Amino acid sequence: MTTKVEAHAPAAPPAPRRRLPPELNIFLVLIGIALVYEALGWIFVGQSFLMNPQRLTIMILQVSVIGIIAVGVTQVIITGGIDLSSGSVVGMTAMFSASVAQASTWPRALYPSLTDLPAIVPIALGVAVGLIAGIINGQLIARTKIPPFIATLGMMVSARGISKWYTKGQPVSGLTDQFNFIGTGIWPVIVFLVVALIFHVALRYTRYGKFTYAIGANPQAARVSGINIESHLVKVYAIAGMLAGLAGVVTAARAQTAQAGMGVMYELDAIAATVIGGTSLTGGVGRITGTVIGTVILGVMTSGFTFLRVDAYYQEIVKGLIIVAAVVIDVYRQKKRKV
Amino acid sequence: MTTKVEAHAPAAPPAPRRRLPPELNIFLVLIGIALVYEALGWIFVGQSFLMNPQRLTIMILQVSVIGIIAVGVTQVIITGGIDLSSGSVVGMTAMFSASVAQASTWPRALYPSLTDLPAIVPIALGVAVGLIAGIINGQLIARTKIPPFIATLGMMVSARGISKWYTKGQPVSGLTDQFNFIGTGIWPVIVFLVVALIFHVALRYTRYGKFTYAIGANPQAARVSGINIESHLVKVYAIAGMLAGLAGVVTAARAQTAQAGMGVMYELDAIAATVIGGTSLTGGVGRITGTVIGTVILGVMTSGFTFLRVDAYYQEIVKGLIIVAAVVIDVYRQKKRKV
Amino acid sequence: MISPSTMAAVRASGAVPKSEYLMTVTGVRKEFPGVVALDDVSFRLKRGTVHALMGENGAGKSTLMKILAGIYQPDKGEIKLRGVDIQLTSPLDALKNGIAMIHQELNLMPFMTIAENIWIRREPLNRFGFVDHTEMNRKTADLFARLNIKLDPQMEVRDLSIANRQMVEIAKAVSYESDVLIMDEPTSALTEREVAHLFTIIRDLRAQGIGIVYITHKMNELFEIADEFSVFRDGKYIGTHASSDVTRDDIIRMMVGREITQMFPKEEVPIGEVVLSVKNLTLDGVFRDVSFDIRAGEILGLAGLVGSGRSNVAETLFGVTPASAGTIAIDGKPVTVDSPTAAIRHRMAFLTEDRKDTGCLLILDIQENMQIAVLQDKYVKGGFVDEKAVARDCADMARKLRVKTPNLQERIENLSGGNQQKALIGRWLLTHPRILILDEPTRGIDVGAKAEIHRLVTELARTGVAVLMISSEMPEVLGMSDRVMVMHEGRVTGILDRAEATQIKVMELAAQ
Amino acid sequence: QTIGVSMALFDDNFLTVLRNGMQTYAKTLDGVTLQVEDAQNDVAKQQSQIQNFIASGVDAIIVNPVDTDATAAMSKIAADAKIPLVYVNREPVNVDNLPEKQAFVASNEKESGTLETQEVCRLLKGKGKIVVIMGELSNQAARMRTQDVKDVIATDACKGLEIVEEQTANWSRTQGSDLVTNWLSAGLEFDAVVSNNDEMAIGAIQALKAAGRKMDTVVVAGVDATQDALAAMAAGDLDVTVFQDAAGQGRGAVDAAMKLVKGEKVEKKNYVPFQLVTPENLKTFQAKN
Ligand SMILES: Nc1ncnc2c1ncn2[C@@H]1O[C@H](COP(=O)(O)OP(=O)(O)OP(=O)(O)O)[C@@H](O)[C@H]1O
Ligand SMILES: Nc1ncnc2c1ncn2[C@@H]1O[C@H](COP(=O)(O)OP(=O)(O)OP(=O)(O)O)[C@@H](O)[C@H]1O
Ligand SMILES: [Mg+2]
Ligand SMILES: [Mg+2]
Repeated sequence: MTTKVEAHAPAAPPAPRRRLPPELNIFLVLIGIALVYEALGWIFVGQSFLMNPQRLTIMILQVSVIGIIAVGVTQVIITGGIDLSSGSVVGMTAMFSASVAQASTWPRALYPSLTDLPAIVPIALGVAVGLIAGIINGQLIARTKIPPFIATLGMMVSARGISKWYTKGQPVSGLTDQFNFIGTGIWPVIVFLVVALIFHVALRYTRYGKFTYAIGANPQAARVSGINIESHLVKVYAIAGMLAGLAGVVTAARAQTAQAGMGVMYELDAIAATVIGGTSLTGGVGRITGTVIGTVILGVMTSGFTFLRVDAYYQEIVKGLIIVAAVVIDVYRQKKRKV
Repeated sequence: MTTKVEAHAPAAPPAPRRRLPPELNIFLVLIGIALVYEALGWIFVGQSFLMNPQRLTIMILQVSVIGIIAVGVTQVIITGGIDLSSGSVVGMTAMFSASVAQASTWPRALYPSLTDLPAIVPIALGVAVGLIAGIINGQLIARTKIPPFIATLGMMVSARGISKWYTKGQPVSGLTDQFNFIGTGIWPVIVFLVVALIFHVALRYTRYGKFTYAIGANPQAARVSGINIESHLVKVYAIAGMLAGLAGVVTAARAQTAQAGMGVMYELDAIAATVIGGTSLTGGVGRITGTVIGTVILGVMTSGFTFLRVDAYYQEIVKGLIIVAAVVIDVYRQKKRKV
Repeated sequence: MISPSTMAAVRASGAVPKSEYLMTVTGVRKEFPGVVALDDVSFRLKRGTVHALMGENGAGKSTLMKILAGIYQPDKGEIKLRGVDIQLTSPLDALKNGIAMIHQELNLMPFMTIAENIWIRREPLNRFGFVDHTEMNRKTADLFARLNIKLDPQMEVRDLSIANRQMVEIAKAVSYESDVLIMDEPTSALTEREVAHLFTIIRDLRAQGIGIVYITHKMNELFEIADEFSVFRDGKYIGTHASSDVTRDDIIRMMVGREITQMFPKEEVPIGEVVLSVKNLTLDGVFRDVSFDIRAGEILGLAGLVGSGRSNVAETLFGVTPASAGTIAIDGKPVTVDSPTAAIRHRMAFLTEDRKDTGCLLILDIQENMQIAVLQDKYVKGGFVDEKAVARDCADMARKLRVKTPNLQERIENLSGGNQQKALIGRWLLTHPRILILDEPTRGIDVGAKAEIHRLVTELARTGVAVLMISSEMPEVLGMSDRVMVMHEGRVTGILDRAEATQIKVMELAAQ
Repeated sequence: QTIGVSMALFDDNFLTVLRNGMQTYAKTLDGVTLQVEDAQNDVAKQQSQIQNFIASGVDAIIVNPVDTDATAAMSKIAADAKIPLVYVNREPVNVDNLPEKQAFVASNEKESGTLETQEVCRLLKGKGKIVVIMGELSNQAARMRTQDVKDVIATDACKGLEIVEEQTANWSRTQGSDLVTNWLSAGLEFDAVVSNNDEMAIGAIQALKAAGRKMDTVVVAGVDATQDALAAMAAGDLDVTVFQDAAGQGRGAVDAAMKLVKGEKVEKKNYVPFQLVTPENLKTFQAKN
């Protein structure tokens, strides 16, 4: 009855299929879009789109806040979740952070006794408020098992309410130069890239990252492998909240003011950047490098519109088309490679 | 040769366990919220919340547009998809429909030769435009396999662009009385309830409905079982688009004008109503009756705020909490019943 | 009562209390809504033995094992590990206490590499606390070398066939170096070659003193590998015996409480005209030039090693992955089958091999699962479903197939694996097919139900249905088929008549 | 007495001043409470709020319309319920045939963009290139003010002005800043930035400064005279803004509503004029708003 086993050992394994990094596709899309603008630029405007250092900077600068959020959103989406609250958290943290960043020279400081504080105070407060919002999201999702869509939708609505309530709708202005500094020049870009780098490494080379992917790919498998899904999810949403908080700080510093309406719909841009960058909404797949490219695509697109003097009425129409097209191209190319 | 099986045939199946309809939970939540308002009303305002026919009407009236959208969104979510474009489609169809509903007495008619048309023309146009948007969504999703989130996000951005472009941002007013009629009194409520009834029946008693659930439960298995997933998804998104179009018509008729900014964020309210009503974002589960209750909860909540004179700053904060709490209660009660 | 953390510490120190039994379970009860899955069940596992768990589908085997793996908490009863009371509240608890489990359903992360899957939560870290991928791949290679598994640790799991995924699961479970290793139907996706391979691994582990709980529905495996076995029936414990003391029939009697004398009730039925004729069917890069005929009343068995492309042929026939070349003719007329919808229109039916991924609509109820394929044409008037008729016919079918459930409004995910399989067979039988394609029809099915399914298939054949049956179980293929077609690496290597088909012949063709 | 107030949008700086003006003023009146709601720029929501007010039995309603074309329906609802209604800040389309017990208090929106552009025209001596930053395209004020710019340019005195670009920055400071940076990087030349509001004008200033443009070589104009704008003007960056007496409008609206409740006679149209703010008269405005 027993068989001779050795002879029947499984056949030699197929050579592992070499996979190109999945970001390559979307990087090519980015290059494609840039080249189209370049060509159209010469034809219609008579100048180069890319050979302009100022434009190259603004392309990324204008989306760096979106990018900071998207780094957190990417991690949330990799776990198979979603975060709709980021835009509102940006508004809320901008308000809180700015309220302790006012200069004593400003006549109507919100807390006259808390003016001229070192910039670290408002920055820390903003990040901390974001962190708290994230922890609440995470706890809700992990403990009550309600869908992330709903938990973060609730946070989205509530956080927006808090930003309006905080100063009864008054903007908070007259911020210290020290605070404003992190919003000037290319500092937002640097913050974005540093954040992206940190979490790129965290996702690829730490257990935190492995758990994140595992939970997204197959929560049941993650659970039977001994991963505490609940506590990990809290971490992931906390980080996303914290990054939204940081984005709020940068937004306030960039605008040199904070207003309750800041960050409206940023969550959708961040999700769009993430998904364009190849992160799958079903979880388990995604990379920060892709998200960075996705973010830059949004920036290039906006700059390109202004550059080509596209009528404001058409811009939105075309923006919708480009978002869809970028993802379609990505899906299509990935499918082709697979078969 | 053959075995003696008959003797061991399973006993006659026991009477099916009586299952309570899953909407019961959320209906109890609704009753609970209403009773809390009633009690608070007597304590703080000295009047009844519920014994006021005018209020009972407005409670549903103010959410009937959301409800019409939510009926479509429910079907989309049951297939495991999502529709972010409904709010923008409302804006777009309101504009298109109103533009052929103007009265000749209005001095600045958009199409002076197309005034005083019978109401059916603008209604049909609005519904048709919504239908087209829905078909585009569906085709994109079915053919290119991009995530519904992205396809409808693209539509959301583009449709909003189209509404602004259509009249360069000008509102369209001076609509005929005949057209405005469907927006007056409780007509929007009737439209909502009729739509809900139709699709309640369709989901529960027709092949269309069975296939919708099957696709949401397991698209691969549905495909192998002979369902043409692609064409079915197109149908579902087309219906969702059509209902958003109808909602746009009702919105325009109610406001007796159309403007490009109509319907902003309605998609989120519709999704919230759907999920509060027990439809699962992972697909395969959900009922129109639940969605109707979810919609009414949103309406009761809003009316209650005004009734109790809740400060507007707190309204949003509390609204977020209630959305989360409603779903938490539902999840919790369902779990308890299950284990 | 000792807390799991203390227990883990004790275990780490090596000062393990001596006791004859690695694990004892007494008086365990577990209830699900409407179902008592386990009722006052006891079970003991000696060190250095392979203990088989036997029982019909839904007997509660997996449930008991999930309790031991910390996934479910029992309502009542106690668990002793090495003579010490413990309470397992999470899978992590169980793992830390030296209990590892291979689950009945595959539990892998498709987009991660094999190495990442195996070492998840235990990734080797370098000095800086970062995951050391080189070390992780090396450890995987070592593990594979020890288990004689030939897979590249850096492959992503989604590129693996089901069988190879199962091997990865086995390697992962072994890598925990646990004292108790639970295997819940590990061989249901394997062919004999891998099964034999798995058995060498098991013997090796047993020699190291590990206690192994082994669940299977395959009788022959029991006698080959198990030292002892316990039988469960309807959530109740029936008895434990040494496998040397009993015969196959004894066990079956204990399991089903009745006699099953004939496993493969092959009947000679009149063979009719050619119904399905396939010529040079090819799917680029997967299989090529597959040609065969099936006549009315004929059962064509399809054998081959795992990964030989049998399932792919079936999928292509049914239009799931349309062919890149070749022709299909039904009743002599060429037809195009470019989608399952088209296949059903030609009165084909296809039971897929992976009931979780392509079979069950898990969150829907049993009736909704059974009726879905038949709603294409029957039972529908003006778009409306004739609920009464469907419900009646589904209930009839379920009764005929002995689906064990309180009622058809139960979610199919709450059924045991075998009963799910029966419901899915019912789905296709309701369509009254002329051509029935079965891919591993009795995977994970208990002996009683298996006999039932075999009887049903034979009966269908008698009514003139042409059957293509893929099976990795040699006795099943040989017992049921009128002819056996064998595939190897995407090509048909031979078609044997019933008379000439023997195990050795088939194996020769399969391995070339 | 209770007055229900439906504001078009809470997030708007100018409307916040108006709202606070109403609330502060109501506190000084005996027995008047305001119930303020946020319509979040949604016509339908606003209409529902009015109906909710009526159901709650308020004595009067003040509406800051989201869309002035939608006021006919609201007027009818209030008239049917016989509850006084006052429109504030934005001129309703049916201003000439308002029902009984309804009135309107605002500044003439036509003036704001006109005053702004005329001043820019004066500063540029009737000649030069201007860029226009528009508010949200679906918004009434954005359309009006942009139209005003074009109307002024069409006059003889300002024929020398040329609009070289117009784009939207959705009322937002950062978007205004990004837009101007994009323009500058495209090498666009202009002598003036005419913005639909102060926030975007300040964004433009930030972008111009970051690009190293001398602020005395470019005219920047906004509307609203917010605190930030006045500070920017004091710093010599902003050249023109237009003051709209938000608090005054708020007070006027509450007064009108109270009079209507008491059955007193109220003018149908009550205008509070816009005022041009320039560095010369800056001091007088710093105390207001
Ligand atoms: N999560 C659950 N919810 C409800 N019922 C369940 C659940 N899991 C199992 N059951 C029920 O408990 C009983 C025992 O199931 P179990 O999976 O343990 O059977 P099994 O012996 O492993 O069968 P098989 O051989 O088919 O795998 C079955 O009747 C099943 O329907
Ligand atoms: N999900 C998958 N992804 C990639 N390759 C796959 C997948 N499933 C199967 N394959 C490959 O396709 C080939 C044929 O597989 P197929 O499943 O048809 O074989 P089979 O003979 O039916 O074996 P099995 O017993 O596993 O069903 C194998 O080489 C296998 O590795
Ligand atoms: Mg089992
Ligand atoms: Mg197979």
